[in-house]
Amino acid sequence: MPTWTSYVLLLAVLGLFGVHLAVPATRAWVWKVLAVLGVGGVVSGSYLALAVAPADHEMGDVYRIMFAHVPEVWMALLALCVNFGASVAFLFRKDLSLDALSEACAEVGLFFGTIGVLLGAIWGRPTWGVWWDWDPRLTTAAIMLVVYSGYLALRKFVDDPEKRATWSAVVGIIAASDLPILWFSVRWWRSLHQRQSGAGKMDPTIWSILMWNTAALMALTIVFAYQRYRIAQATRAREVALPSALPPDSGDVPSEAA
Amino acid sequence: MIDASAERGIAFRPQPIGLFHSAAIVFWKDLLIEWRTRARLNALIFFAVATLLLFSFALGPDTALLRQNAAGYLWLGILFASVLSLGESFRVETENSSMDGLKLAPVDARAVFLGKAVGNGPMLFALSFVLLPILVALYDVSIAGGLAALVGVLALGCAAITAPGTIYAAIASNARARDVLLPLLLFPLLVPALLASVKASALVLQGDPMHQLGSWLGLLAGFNLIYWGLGFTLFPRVVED
Amino acid sequence: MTAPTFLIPLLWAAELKPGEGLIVGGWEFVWAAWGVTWAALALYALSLWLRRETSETPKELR
Amino acid sequence: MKASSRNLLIAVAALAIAGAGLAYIAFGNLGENLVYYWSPSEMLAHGDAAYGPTIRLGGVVKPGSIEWNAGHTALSFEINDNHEIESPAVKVAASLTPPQMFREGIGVVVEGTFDKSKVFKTNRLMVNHSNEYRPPKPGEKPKNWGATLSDSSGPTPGKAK
Repeated sequence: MPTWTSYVLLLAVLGLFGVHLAVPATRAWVWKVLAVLGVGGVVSGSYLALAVAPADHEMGDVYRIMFAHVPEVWMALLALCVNFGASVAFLFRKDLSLDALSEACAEVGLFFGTIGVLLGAIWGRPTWGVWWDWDPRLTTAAIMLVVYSGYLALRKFVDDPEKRATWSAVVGIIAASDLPILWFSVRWWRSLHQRQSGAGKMDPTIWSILMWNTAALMALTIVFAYQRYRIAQATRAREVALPSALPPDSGDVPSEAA
Repeated sequence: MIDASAERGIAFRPQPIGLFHSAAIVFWKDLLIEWRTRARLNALIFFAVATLLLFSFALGPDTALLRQNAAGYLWLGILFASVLSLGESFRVETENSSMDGLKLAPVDARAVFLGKAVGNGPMLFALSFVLLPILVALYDVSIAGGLAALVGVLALGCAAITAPGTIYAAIASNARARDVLLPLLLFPLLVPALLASVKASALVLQGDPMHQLGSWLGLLAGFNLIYWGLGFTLFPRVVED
Repeated sequence: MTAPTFLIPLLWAAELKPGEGLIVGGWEFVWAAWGVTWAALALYALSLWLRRETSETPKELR
Repeated sequence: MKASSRNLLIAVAALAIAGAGLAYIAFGNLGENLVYYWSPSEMLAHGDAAYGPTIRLGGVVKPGSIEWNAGHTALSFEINDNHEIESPAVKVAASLTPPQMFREGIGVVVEGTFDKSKVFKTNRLMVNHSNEYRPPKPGEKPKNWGATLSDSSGPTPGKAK
């Protein structure tokens, strides 16, 4: 499978997202195209990862987990970086839709982070020999999961939308201090986890299949974040319209935060 | 408590007083409240001592094990007590809307942060000193050799707890379920600093064959800079209306 | 964190059997990992769909 | 205006302090000292001080040093500093089930204790794999995956790099 096909998919996803951002009139349908691309990309990407990719010279078939684990963690970091950006922006321009974006990205980031770490544990058992170990990378990943669970819990405990937005922006900025340490931990310190790989360290077919899955999961990340953003926006509209008539469980946080 | 700050300057000075001056006033006011009741420090000491006792009950009579893990128990005791201390330091402000009074004074919110954070630090630091003899008695560790290094570790570790602790306590004190929220937000964030504190204390208590103490202290100092810088910048946003 | 709960039997099946000398495993770990991915993506999409704002909801509240 | 620019200055200074903290963690050479595992030469350099506490030892499995007991329940091998077979080595006694990638010449981290007998005793072994992914080269024999030690005579001899 030539590498350019994966880059075409990646560019298509990014381009569609650009259209979605630039032309508000297209927002009703662009996400549907992205959803189709994402679902189709994951289905075909799974086939490529499980059937087409060659077995690794060292790890055999177990390394096929990489095609899911790596893009999931990338997407988690991407979403959480957007959460950081939106948190900073909110403190400058008190716009509640920025708060809705932070909320959406934190949840999507925590979702991808959780399954990414879970897959890492499943991969670790047959290759490292252990499900888990407190090396710098895994420790910072665990901190990321609990810190952002706390962030989502905070949102549940504050009723006033303005205060909730400001406080969670503050917590989001402080929480983001873990992200650079998480990313660079494998470079700064000796760890059990291997360093970030790259196109130069992979067989071209393996790299292009990884890129294909990354593009597919990126499309799904955009769709998830956009849909979650719409839910958050609608909740805010209700809160502003009828602050006193709110049911106590509004501003729902899904089970990931538990 | 507002009288105290008024006496010290605001009423008699036409121009706003400086950041560090007002921080000192907030710090002094908290210290005065604490001195008059002495409730908080007593409760903290009791709580932390009980925590250390509970660890020793839970693990049974294995002295070697207790000695090996003494640094971890010390820091868990301090951490649990810090939640009480931080929550209390903002309860006195929310109770009679004193925070609004402070803001109307007007006190720069960053001064409130500095005053509160610097005030909670010595409280925890004093607590940790009370815990040291208990650590020696219960866990049979020897602290005489590295007392100076231990003081440094305790000071840096307590400072690393109070900066994010102050900002999160301010948030939690105004939210529902504040007793749940503060540890939920604070504990995960403190994991790296706590890890460095425990490692550094363990090296002091058990010897440092690889001369790693300096690096752990450096790491702790790095976390302190991050926490204090971010906390100082972001605190005004937390207390604004 | 529902995902880890339903995974326990799956991981149990992938646990090491004693006496083989090496922890072996290949495809069962791969299937477990991809199974988690598919299930989690589907469940999250479902949860977003269940939480979606229908046009009726705001009207009821108004 | 004057007060607001002063406030801005204070905010920038505070953020610079936070950035300095992160930069210090990143580039302060802390990683030289705060290691997740020690290499054999680092551990040996500390002599008696390394005896006793639980430590992690990392390195490369020395080619030709793996020995199993009859029931494949315990093994011993040596860990080199690096792929040089002459580099400092420590003998390791392990009672555990290693992962399938365990072979001669692969990176491992073991957790356990060292004592006067100069044998590192462990019951937790982790294989440190590389970040290179490629199919076997022509002529390179792929590992026989799924083969347990009970079916074959021992771990497939890997190439020492």
